[in-house]
Amino acid sequence: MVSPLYLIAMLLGAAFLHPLIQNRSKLAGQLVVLVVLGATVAIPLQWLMALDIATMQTVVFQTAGFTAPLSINLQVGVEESLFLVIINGGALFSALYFFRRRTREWEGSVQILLMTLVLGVNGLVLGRDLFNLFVFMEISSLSLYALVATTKTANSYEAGIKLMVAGGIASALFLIGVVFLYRMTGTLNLDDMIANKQLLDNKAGITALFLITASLLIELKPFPANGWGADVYQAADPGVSALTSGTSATAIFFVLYKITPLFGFELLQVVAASGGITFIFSQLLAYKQDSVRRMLGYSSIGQIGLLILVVALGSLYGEAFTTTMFGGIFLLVLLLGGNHLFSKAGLFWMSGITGQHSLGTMRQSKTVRLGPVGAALQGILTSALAGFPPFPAFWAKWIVITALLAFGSYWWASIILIGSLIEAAYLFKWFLNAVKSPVDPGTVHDEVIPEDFPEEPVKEPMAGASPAGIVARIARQSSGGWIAPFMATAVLVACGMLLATMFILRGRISGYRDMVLLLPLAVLVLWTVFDVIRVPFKLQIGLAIICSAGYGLVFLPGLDGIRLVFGLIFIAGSAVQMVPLLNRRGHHRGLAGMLLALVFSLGNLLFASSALEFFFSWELMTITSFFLVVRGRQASGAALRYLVFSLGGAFSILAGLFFGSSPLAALLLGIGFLVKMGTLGLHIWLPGAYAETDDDMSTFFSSVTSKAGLFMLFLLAGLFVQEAIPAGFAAGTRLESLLSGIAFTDLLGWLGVVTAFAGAFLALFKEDIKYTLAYSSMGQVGYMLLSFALMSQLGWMNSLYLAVTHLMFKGMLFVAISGVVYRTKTRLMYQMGGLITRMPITFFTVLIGIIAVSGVPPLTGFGAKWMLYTALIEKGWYLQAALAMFASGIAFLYLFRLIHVIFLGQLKDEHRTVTEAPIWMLIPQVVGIAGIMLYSMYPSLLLKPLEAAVAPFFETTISWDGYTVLSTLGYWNGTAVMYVTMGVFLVPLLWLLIVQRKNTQKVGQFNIVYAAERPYRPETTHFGYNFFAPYEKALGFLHKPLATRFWYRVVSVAEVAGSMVRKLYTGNIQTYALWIVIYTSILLSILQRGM
Amino acid sequence: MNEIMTKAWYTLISLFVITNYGLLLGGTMARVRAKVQGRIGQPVWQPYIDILKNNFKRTGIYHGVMFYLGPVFRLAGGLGTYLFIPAVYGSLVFSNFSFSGDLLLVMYFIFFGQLGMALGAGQSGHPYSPLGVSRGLAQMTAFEVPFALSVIAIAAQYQTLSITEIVAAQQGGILNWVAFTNPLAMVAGMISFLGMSMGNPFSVVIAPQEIPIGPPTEMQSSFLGMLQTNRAIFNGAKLVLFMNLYFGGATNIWIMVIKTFLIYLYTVIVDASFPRFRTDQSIRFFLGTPALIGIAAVVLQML
Amino acid sequence: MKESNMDGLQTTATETEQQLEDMAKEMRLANDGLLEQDKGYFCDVRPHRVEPYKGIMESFANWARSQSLWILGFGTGCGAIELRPLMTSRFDMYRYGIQARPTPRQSCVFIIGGYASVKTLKRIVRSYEQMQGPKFVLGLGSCTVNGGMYWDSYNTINRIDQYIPVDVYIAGCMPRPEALLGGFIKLKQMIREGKCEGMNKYIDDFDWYKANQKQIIHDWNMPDYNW
Amino acid sequence: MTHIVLALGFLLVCIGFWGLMTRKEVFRLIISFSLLDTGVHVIMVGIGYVRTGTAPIFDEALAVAGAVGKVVDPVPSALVLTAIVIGLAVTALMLSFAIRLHASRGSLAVDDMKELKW
Amino acid sequence: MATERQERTIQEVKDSDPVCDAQTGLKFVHVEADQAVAYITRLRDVQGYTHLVFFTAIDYIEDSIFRLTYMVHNYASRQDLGVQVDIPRHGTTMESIHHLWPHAATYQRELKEMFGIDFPGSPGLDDSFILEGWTGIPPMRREFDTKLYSEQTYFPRPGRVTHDTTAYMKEKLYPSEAETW
Repeated sequence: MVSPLYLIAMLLGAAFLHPLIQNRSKLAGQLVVLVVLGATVAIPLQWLMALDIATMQTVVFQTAGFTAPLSINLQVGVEESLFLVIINGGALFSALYFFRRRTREWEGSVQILLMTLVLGVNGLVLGRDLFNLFVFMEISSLSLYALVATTKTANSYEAGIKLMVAGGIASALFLIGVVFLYRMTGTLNLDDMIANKQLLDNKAGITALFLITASLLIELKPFPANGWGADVYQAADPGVSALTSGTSATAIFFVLYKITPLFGFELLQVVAASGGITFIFSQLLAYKQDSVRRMLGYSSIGQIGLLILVVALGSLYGEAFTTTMFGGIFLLVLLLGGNHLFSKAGLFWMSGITGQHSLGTMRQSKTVRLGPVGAALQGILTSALAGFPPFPAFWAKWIVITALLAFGSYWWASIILIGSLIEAAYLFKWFLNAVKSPVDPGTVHDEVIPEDFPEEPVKEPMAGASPAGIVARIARQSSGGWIAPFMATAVLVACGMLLATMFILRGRISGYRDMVLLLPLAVLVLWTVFDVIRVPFKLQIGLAIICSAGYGLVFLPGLDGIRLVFGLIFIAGSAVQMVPLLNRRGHHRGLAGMLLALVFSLGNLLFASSALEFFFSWELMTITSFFLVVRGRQASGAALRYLVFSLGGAFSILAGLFFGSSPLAALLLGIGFLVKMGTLGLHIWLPGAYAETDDDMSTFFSSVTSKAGLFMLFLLAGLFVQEAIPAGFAAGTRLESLLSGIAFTDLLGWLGVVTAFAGAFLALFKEDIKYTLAYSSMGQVGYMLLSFALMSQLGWMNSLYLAVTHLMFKGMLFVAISGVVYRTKTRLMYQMGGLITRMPITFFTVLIGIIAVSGVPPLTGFGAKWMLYTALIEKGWYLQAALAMFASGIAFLYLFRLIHVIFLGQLKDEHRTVTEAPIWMLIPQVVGIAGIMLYSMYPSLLLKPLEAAVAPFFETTISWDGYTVLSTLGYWNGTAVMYVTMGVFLVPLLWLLIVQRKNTQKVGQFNIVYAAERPYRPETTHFGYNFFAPYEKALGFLHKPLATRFWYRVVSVAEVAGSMVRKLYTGNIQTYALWIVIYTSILLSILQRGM
Repeated sequence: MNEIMTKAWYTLISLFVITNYGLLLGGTMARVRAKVQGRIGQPVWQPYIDILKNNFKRTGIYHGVMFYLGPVFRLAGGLGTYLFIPAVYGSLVFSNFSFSGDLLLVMYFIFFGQLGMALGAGQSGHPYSPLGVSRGLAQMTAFEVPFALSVIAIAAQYQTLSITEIVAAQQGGILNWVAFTNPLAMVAGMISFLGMSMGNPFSVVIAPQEIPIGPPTEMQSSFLGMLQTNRAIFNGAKLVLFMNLYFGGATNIWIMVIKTFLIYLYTVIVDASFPRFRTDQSIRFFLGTPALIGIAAVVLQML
Repeated sequence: MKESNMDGLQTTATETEQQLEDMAKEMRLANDGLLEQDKGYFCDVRPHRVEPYKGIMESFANWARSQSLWILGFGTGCGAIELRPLMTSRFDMYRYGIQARPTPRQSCVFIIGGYASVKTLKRIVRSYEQMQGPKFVLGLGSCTVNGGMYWDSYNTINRIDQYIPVDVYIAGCMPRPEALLGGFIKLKQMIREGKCEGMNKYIDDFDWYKANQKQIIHDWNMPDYNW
Repeated sequence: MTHIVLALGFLLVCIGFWGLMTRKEVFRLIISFSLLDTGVHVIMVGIGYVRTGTAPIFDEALAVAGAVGKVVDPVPSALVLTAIVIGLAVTALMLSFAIRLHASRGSLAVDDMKELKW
Repeated sequence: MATERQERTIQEVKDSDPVCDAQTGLKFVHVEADQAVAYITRLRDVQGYTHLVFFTAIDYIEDSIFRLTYMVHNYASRQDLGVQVDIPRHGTTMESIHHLWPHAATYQRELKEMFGIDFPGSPGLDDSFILEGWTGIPPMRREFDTKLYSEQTYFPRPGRVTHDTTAYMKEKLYPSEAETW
């Protein structure tokens, strides 16, 4: 093993020698820095190889020839090595960032300061002597002070002075604490102190220990004593901020982690509270920030707070954390700390590279739009920070929440989850702001009619795919500091992949089926490679289609029953829905891979055998689908809503997974699944996300992804039959008798039918065609939920039947409409009209689609209605049945409007040359029509398998008589209905053809009776805008966006809280100092009272 | 094969009867209305002549495929609706195709013709046609609510959705009719029937003054003839349905004639006595008292 | 031998095509009154004569037509006020099978109710052409016969039959509803006798009628035939 | 004696804090900060002081065995030395920042240092 | 804004009694063309004549003028007032008052079509009002011979005879009672 002294000596030596080398050659100086920093990464790696990781071996190095108490000792263990690797790695990337930036900040002094900073930090990690730690802390702080000022602006000096005052107070506290500790224990050595812990178990001891802790906490910028910290992040160069947030803070945090064994119960509680409060308030503050760097700063502060919280809780509830994996609490700290270090540093660098200072409000964006590489990097870094799989924070979050809930610590768990949600919200807000297109207003234009979107300029064709071109491109893009965030991203991705493999497989590989869960990750990597080597987009999509088909062929035969039904929906449905993408021209980076990963994560829901596996796939599905939504032209607002709601739902699920089968579990899991389904109240993300996605992908969300929640409901159906109100609630009162006996399914049933109604009703008044379809999907999902909640054979059959047929007809409709939008370049229905002559096949598809959706016999939709009402009446849910009928009537209204306003009426001048949709868009339509026709003709083909799928769960209530299906209430013979309908249709048609065979003239579109006048413009003759005005007049009060308003209130509460809290940070250095004093005093008084 | 031929003959007979009955009923009611107004009124066979004349038109125009098919859809909807209802209880000839579906099928098949007509009217490119369609559909969804509630109440009462069985359950005396065993359901259903027959006060759909008769503004010649034929058949089908649901059905064709005549008379009387609602007013009306009556009927069944 | 045969066939084919094209061109209307960009909105097919059925079939059809007279509800002048009493119980036109329809598509009788200005004439022509044949025109009042008391106005049509074919004139200023009913009975009689071929007359003399119409309607702005 | 030293140290610390909180100019802040620092140093020395002790130099007069009770603990003194050095460095850096700040913003008033807030 | 001269004139007009038409009881004021709009504005805003009842023209071909009449009404005093303005028949242009009453634009459109009086700035002035596509001299000008035009244009049915009403009644309709008159 290499002695750690070399590490320190090397850094010190290099720092001293650097000016000499720098004078000779600047490049050599820089190279020396890189080499030395490289060595600081290599040495701990060497240690790791030498150490026994499984037992967390530690080796103590003595200095100056004395043993521990008399001399300074350095400890090298697995923990230290791992931390040094990530900390020094971060520093190395920082050096690369400065190196490639070639800005004036990158001077000799900065290089030296960087090395001294790393020196101090390494000492902090390795040292076991308290005073020694103080010295190293001061070394690193001094370097940092100087680094902050390298920007050489007044602001940076101001921030530097603030930082120094705070640091000075902290170091004074530290010194006093150290001296007192020394006085009491007679030693400065940490190991000896831990050994003599009982000496400190008195008021003075705890106070002394508290002083040290307080000092460390202040260095880590606790709320509210952290104003200067945010100022520093705002003023300093992003590279320096990255160092502050990553390298320095992580090391100081490690010191805190080192001395936690000394802490008693009370102190741990105080520390945990401080960490938790810092976490949640920093997120609130960050949410309100306008300056990107300050926002990131608050985020850093919050993340460090989370680390502190986790460490303190880990020490408090030690056993709960240690059971999870090796390393116990340390693993958590490593995952969280490392994840934060790289992702946050990466984001700071990104902000430096793009030069983005102000976030601006979403409405008036003044952003530098990121290129594809930048967008990818920022997306990955943001996802990592927000804790999406497979990045380390995801696993850490899982472990933390698992442990906290297992221990019954619900409050801490909810604080962590809420804080994480807020963090994800503002981080992704920034991300969206950076990637959105210039025409994107940044809001969800749900209630107003959007402007027609202008043509986006066509992107110039990229350089050829030759290897030289690739190298040149990478070289070009790696200049300007891209290399640093790129490396950070690479580290995160690699770690994520490694962790995923580790956690998912858990050492068992018993065949390819275990690997299936990792497929999405593999797909993402592989398709990224495809993008880099410029595989044509059509080929990528083609491969994706083949792969999903292959996935279906390989994995689905192993399934049966309900899983198979949903497997077919997820996989086969997706494969067909991908076909329209083949129509796209140009290159679309990341699209195919994301899509395929989404399909596979959806499919993997079927194979998840544990809660972790399920949650992994679920979160993967969320993030991949989010990145697909983002691609929409004006999708940023909708994407943000989608992300926040999905993540909130996922957190609800995460919490719910640990309550066994209690009503609480049903509630939490139910909310999570219902968010995904978009039921009323939780639906406000849905229309935007479905509608603003690229037109050819909306179908995917509506017809495939929305079924994931339904599938999970089916899977966990047992949870929902229990009574919603736990026994003993309001016991003895009249309320009890009212509330008892209400099962979750009753609530779900009402929710389902109300959703169906609301979806239809809201779709009625939308001018934007995709919003109409999106709300329609919402309504259809409501029917599925209602049928599911019936908990009867017919109900479940209907739910599955709807899921399958909805895939077909809504897929068809969305694809057809995407073809229309593709051709007409507008989404507003009233601007279309008369397209039947131009797009007859699409018209036919839409016709079949709306007949099927509305449930008009003889097509498949009627089967669903028949089963639904029969099952409802069997169950005795009469009022629900009536409301469902009303909803289906309203559905008929908007469907007619859809087909009329687009395809019938007056053809507009600008659409005179429109042609039929491209062939790739027609293929899925034809497949859908074929499927619908087949199932309409022979419904038994679909009903019998579904009957078999549901058979294990319920007693059978239906029987068959030939093609007639008999329920206890009625009967339905789809085949006969089809024949009769065809008969009664053909007879009048023949009559008409005979009578009108001649002298019937086809006339032009203006040859209409127009009150003896003539029309002048198609626009003024086409009746399409506000089509159902009487309905709006009669029932418009139902149309108010109450849910949206409610959620805006929730958000505004957070915003108000944030803006109130941030008034604390007046920018006055003395206020900051006062806060430090107040903070310390309050903690101390709490501590004293606790004792 | 023989069975199919027999069924085909029966179907033709049944359709022939209902068509003529519907036409004559229309003529008679016009006559009744004239008498109320102190006029002599048109001949009873005037509907026949009008249909004949329209089919004898020498020229015609059409706006496109859907315009051409619209009346076909409409007539198919009327024929289909009738064919899925057993017209006379216990009669082989008039049982039609009621074996292929129950009450739900009939309720949803009504939409078939509406949709086809709306599509045909839509393709005419005339703004008044979709305006009429918009009014008609909006009103239809509204009157469907009390009707649906009423049907659910009946289905709950007899635990069946089969029309034949509902009629069977009402046999054996006038007091067994739904009208007496479940009067609230009957009231709700009969109010919604007023909307369904689109007489006053719910006639704004075809409002001849403002939007020349609404959806069929551009329809002429044989297209119009077909729509008129459908009106007769569809009217008959609706009357038979309501007779079956609320008034004990019919055991032979004469009882059917009497009962449906009286039901139709009721709508004509209302038609002749009321002014017209606006669309939003009729929506509010149907979702008000009639819906509440329907809910009461349903709630009574739940208790 | 074979080749020449082929050639011959081809020539015939091209000739036939040429003829067909010529015929098609002949069948098209010029629609010169329309702006160039508006021409696509309107049907430009020339109306053609439709022969009546033969024998008893036509008699039967004429009987049906005469028993079901649907008036276009378009009051072109002050005479339209005399149409209202016809619907009342005193005159009760329904007993003759006469009804009012709000759209020309479904009507077969056009009553020119009183004097027609140039501006109204344009609408009359348009509505008349939008009615489906066979269709009949009743000229109501003296003004339709010779311009009536406003005959020397700068704006009053003197003779409606110069612009559309008229089947029956009812003279008077104003004629009473009884006279109107008399006119209807006359019209029915003429229809039954097969004398009301006004539509075919209009098509036969199409160019003459058009020339007359265009002579006074300066702001033409519509297709030559309003389908 | 120890108590006097300690009291003096705390007094200095308090003065330092008071200065930090109330003075409105950066230079005075730095002076206050130095006072605070010095106070801390005095406290450290005070804590390590043994009234009857001697200097911790091992010679004939002071055997290694049993020296602990007799000598003044050398460690606090060593700490103080280091701390003074570090404090000096920090003060120097602060002064340089103050100079730069004055150069770029033309003011050293604390109330002018409010560019960064919220 | 009225100029000083206009102000003075308006004052004079206000002080002088409007001419009262003996037959109808209507009051008329005669105003010079260049002061008319200012005066009407004053009537509307100050005197309470808030309603423009009609606006018409009469062709006095003998005097070679058009007499425009603006009829305004005061709801408070229930008083009509006609403002008469004479403008020359040739090169006829009058200031528009559509900014005072939007519906005045319609009257002005009619006057433009029927008399050829121009009102610069009036919206939709040249849209055809009754005469679609009229190209000749405006038909309400008295030099236009409407009978000649009609006979040339509208295929007069031959045989029309114009009788002297009294003589015709005496001779044809009531020959027996003629002596008693």
